[in-house]
Amino acid sequence: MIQDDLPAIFRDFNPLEDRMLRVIDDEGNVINKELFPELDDDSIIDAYKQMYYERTADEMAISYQRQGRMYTFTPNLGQEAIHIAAGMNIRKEDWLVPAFREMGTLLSKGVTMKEMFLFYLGNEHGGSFKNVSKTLPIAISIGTQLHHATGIGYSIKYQKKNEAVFTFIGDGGTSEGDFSEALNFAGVWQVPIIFTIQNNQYAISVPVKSQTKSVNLAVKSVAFGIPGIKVDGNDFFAMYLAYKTASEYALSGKGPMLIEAYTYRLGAHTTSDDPSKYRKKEEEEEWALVDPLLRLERYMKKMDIWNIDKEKLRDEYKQEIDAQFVSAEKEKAYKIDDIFDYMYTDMPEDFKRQKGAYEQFLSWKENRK
Amino acid sequence: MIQDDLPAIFRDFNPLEDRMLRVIDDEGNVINKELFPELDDDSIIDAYKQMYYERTADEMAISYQRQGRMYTFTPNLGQEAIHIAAGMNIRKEDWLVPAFREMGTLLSKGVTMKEMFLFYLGNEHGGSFKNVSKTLPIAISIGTQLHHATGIGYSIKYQKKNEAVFTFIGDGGTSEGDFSEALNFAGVWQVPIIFTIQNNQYAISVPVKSQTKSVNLAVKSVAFGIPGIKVDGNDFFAMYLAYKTASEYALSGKGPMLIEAYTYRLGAHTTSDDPSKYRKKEEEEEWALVDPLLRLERYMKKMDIWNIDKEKLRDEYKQEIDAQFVSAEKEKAYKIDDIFDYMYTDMPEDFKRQKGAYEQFLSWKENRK
Amino acid sequence: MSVMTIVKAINNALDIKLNEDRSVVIYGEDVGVEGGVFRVTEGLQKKYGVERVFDSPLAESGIVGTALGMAVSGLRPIVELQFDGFTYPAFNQIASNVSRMQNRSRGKYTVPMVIRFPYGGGVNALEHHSDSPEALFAHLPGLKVVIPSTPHDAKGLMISAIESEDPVIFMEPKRIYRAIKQEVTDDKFSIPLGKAKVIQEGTDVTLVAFGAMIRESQKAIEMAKEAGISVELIDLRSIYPIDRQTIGESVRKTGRMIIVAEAHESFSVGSELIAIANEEAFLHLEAPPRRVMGYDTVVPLAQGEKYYIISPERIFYEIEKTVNF
Amino acid sequence: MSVMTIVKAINNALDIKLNEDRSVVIYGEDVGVEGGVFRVTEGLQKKYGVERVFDSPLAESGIVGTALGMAVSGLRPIVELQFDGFTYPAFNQIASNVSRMQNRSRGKYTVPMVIRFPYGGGVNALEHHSDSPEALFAHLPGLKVVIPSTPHDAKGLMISAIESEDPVIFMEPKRIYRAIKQEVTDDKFSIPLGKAKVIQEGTDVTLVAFGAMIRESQKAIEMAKEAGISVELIDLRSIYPIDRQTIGESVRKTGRMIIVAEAHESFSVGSELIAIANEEAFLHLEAPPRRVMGYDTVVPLAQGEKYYIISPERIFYEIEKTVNF
Ligand SMILES: Cc1ncc(C[n+]2csc(CCOP(=O)(O)OP(=O)(O)O)c2C)c(N)n1
Ligand SMILES: Cc1ncc(C[n+]2csc(CCOP(=O)(O)OP(=O)(O)O)c2C)c(N)n1
Ligand SMILES: [Mg+2]
Ligand SMILES: [Mg+2]
Repeated sequence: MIQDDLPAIFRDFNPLEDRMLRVIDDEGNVINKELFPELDDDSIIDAYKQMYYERTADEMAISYQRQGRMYTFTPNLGQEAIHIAAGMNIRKEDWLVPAFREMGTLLSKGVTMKEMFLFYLGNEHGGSFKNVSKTLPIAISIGTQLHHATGIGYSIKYQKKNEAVFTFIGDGGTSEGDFSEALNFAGVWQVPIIFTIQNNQYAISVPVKSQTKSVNLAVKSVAFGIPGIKVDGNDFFAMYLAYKTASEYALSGKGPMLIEAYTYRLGAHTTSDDPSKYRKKEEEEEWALVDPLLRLERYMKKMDIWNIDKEKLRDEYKQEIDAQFVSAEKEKAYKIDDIFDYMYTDMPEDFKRQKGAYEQFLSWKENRK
Repeated sequence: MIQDDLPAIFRDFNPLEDRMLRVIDDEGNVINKELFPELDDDSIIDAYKQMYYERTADEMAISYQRQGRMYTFTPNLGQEAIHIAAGMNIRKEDWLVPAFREMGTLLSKGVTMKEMFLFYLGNEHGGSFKNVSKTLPIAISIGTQLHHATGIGYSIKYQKKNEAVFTFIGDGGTSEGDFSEALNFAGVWQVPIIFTIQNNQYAISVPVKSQTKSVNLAVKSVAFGIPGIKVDGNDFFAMYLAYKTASEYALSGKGPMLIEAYTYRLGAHTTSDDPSKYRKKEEEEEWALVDPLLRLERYMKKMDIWNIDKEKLRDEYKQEIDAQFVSAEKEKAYKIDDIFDYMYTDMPEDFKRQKGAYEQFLSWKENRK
Repeated sequence: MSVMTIVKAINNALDIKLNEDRSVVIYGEDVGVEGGVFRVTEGLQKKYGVERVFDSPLAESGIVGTALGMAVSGLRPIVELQFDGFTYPAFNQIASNVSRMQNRSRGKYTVPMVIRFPYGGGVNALEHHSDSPEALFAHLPGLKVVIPSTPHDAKGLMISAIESEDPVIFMEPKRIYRAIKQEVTDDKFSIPLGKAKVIQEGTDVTLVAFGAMIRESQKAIEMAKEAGISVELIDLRSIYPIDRQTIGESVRKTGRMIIVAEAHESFSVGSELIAIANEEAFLHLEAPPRRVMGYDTVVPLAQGEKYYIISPERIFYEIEKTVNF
Repeated sequence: MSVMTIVKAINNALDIKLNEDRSVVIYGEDVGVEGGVFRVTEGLQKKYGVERVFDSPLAESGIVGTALGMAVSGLRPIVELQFDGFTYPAFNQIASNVSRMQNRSRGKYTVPMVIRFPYGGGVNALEHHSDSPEALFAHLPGLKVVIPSTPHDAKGLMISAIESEDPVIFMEPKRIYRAIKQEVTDDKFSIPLGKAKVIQEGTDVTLVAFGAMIRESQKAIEMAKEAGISVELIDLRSIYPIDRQTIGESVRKTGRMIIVAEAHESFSVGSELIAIANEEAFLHLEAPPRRVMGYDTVVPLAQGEKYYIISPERIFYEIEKTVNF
């Protein structure tokens, strides 16, 4: 069943046996020395900082929303190890096809918090990620993005480029037909894609056990003949190793991989959601103890490479993020053109007529005053 | 991975190891004595006859189509063991949710060849199967029917009835999102359904290896946490055993099952298709040698229970089938009402207006002559 | 009598039917413990149990397709799709099966099911959360498409929808889910599907609207009144079957028609209403019927929505133009 | 010049573009060795290899969704959906992404892709093989929707569709796939999208049609001629963008309009054309514009199709009624 040329971890952590790849334990002890990824101390410190930046940005966003300065926001709390591990393995040449809960990965790719804020301030210019190449906009319609990733994979293979595609979906999203179809196409086409399922245990209020009877989500790869692995999503090193391995595999032309990142959404689904309606406080508290940032901090302290003044860093980040938010708030006003001008590359006559009629109404309105 | 309460054959023929359940070999020798289903000689003879009837009806249909007396027809040639084994295990109380290539099963459930012919003569009254309860019409839009089956499964469970649902799809159909979604729903809801994939190696011209990279199709069940098994679809006894087992499993409330019936479409996709464009003659010839009727005949001869005069039986069947065809041909003419009257239970006013306008046109036309 | 919002009125209708008919079941994403993202099914799981009100896997095609299976086998499922933009994954099941099973089976099976979802813009939402796809469903033969504009109608129409043997698409104007409060009887009552309602009589121009656009139209009518224009307002309520008679009568009287709706104007319910006005009242038309509708653009995010959304002022502007034609 | 059918003309257009542009790829169900169930892609896999012309798994959402991925990453995919009724599984990808990616990304990504499929009735087919879903796609903002009626137009429009940076829905009238033969140049040429064509000038009534209905309309026009009625025939060719100007001009001239199309009449392209006639030619209208279209029923199987399908006689009947209004 398991291919011979598969990297060892895919054999050692066979999802059919419901095994999960971990490198450090909850306390930050290395439990799989031989698997510890090649990462120097600076990179580890940098990883922590990126995670911490995402965490801080998240908290700021939530508070802007609470202050009524921003519309609904989708927090990433608790899933930062996945995002930054992915980000560190995505090269400039690689494609990123996001869902809607991988802010850290977007930031790694070059997206700014200003753009993120602009998006959640209700401006399409924020979500276009225009300044970052090879990055699709946030995908709201669940599951559909995986097909786009697979198509991009085909382009890469067809054009014989040395690129990979990283794409994401949630545990709930695995129930959509498009999830299965996309994995199936990717398998048949043998294209260079790394599919990540962020299994944060919930789809809004629906627990993963109501989504599927499969023993885990990584095992779904079997149905499409592609390798799959379940990874501790709160273990930065395990995630890093998984992405490094999958990316090498994809770039060497061996085809797609499925990674289930087993994690927990520490926050609400969105700022309009109240998780206390559907999950127990104890559960949240348990998971809070294994927060990926905490686990990485524990590891770093144990290894004596912890040199971070969190308070200070936080203040620094807050200041920087706030500047970005304010700049997003001050962004030049949305124009009528913005709703019309991007629908077609050459605007149809009939469409110009609609725009014109609206402008006429506006000048009538102006004159009335 | 494999549940404890699973019938033994699901463990012994684990699709993850790409094993296939067989009871007799190509020559008709029993290779798995302990698995031989409890079937008396008369039932075996009856099974053969049913298969032979389906075969004969198929051939007749093809020839009516060639004579220009009928529109496109979808032959079942080579897949009769599956159809009749299923039919023999579907009770009156059970539901049948067909795709479009299981004529024998429909006939077992009580559908007549007259109805089948009427359908292929372009009359909806043929396809409604109005006289047979708990049988949905033929499903043309591939994959969609599995959801209907799953919903019926929910009704059964909800109403605490002792019924099962039998539903079918082709190998090509497994690529549709609805296939995966339906298996997933069925798994979560634990409803009494037997899903059959008739893997006849092709979806029109597309071979199954272009459909999916999974080692076989039964293994797709793993993604949805339901038991699956790959069965020799040309081995009547293996199919019978699989259905018997699955049906008992479903009726005892244990949930759904997936059966991959590994077979071959001996004929064309439809009467408008020419398989020589996309597959080798040698391949067809090889499979013709293991025709399910031949294999059953070989078995019966070896066991000395063969008492069938094929020529005679064929003549008898032909006569009977021809009578049904003629009766379908003579069916009372299609009326205007037939296109309007079944769209709504109470016909909307606006819709009556359309019908009325058409009738006006017709009388104008009449008057013109 | 209780004071009800549209949310409460629909919840009440569901409650009444769940209570009186055990064949009614409700499911969809987050409709159980959560009570739906807009709380329309709030409290129903607790009251009727998880077998009757439950969360499904996240797959709209599956939700609708399984409901069809239930509907042909003795249940009366009511499914919720979470937003307008998430009806599209279920489009194939709706277009190919839900709308057709009755005809395909020559009436052997009826399809007593309701697909309900919040629709429309004006709530500063993300993409796919502001669409008005009624024309898409109305064009498919075999469905009934219903849109209420008040708590009272929402309740009465929902009761009828659940009791209909034909499948019903029930679209709920999310923008006014809680904005309108009304005294509604706690008893069961129903409003027949397919009948529009003349909300206000008038003589100069007929305004046809539905859903959240009724309220905006009413504001515009106030402006028109000040300008001395008498407007007749029709709440369509049922998009299909469409109430040709009521439209025809009104336009024959006023000679003028304006359609107010949020959906993209091209190939829309507005187009159909203009066709109907021509067919039913051609000789009475004194000005070209006009559409005050959404542009053929994606509904913009919050900052751009003000350009897309239809203001009372814009309706009034068109009323004036039509009356002065 | 060669004598071409529509099938051949499209094949020729695909061939030309495959040959001159390596970013063009074609895939779908059975388009490879088989050359498509209608043989539109016949010979192309052999000529350009399996990397450029290939069979995909049987999943329309996947076919369309992956094509979008290709289109934003440097390719110009052309995908075939096997029949009209099998476009619906891809509806979500089309409505939620193909039509919107350009707007969503503020033009960062264009979407140069073509979704082509045979459509329409009249071929004695099974269910789902005779639909005319053009109104559904035309209502979605962000798409172009094209329907040719002759081999010449099929070729020229297909070339434009492939070269369009905007996504194009290309609907092929299967009923006349091989019924019309025409001399068409073997060279490359293109016909701009969005322009209707006046096929025949006339003075009494404007007939707007497209696809297979052009031929039926022409037969009706012969009947009308005998009755002394002069008909102007417009081939719409592009459903969206719709050529408002050409329609307006013609109706202002004739004062009368009839739309001939196979789709269900309610909420259809016919409705939109009536709206346009009102908006563009209200004061010139001498009779109510009429739709000669399919009923709001599922397209019947072969035996019932004669009642559904539009005959030249029925068109003539409506012409007479309109002219005598
Ligand atoms: C097709 C579709 N259906 C429904 C929704 C509404 N919705 C938004 S997020 C969500 C839950 C997603 O859960 P999951 O996939 O686990 O991702 P998570 O939110 O946990 O990151 C739902 C149902 C949607 N966005 N798209
Ligand atoms: C949704 C959908 N897409 C495409 C088709 C056209 N079509 C009819 S049969 C067929 C191939 C089916 O192959 P398979 O599932 O293996 O079943 P088989 O015909 O071999 O029994 C296709 C593509 C269809 N009927 N439905
Ligand atoms: Mg989740
Ligand atoms: Mg097959």
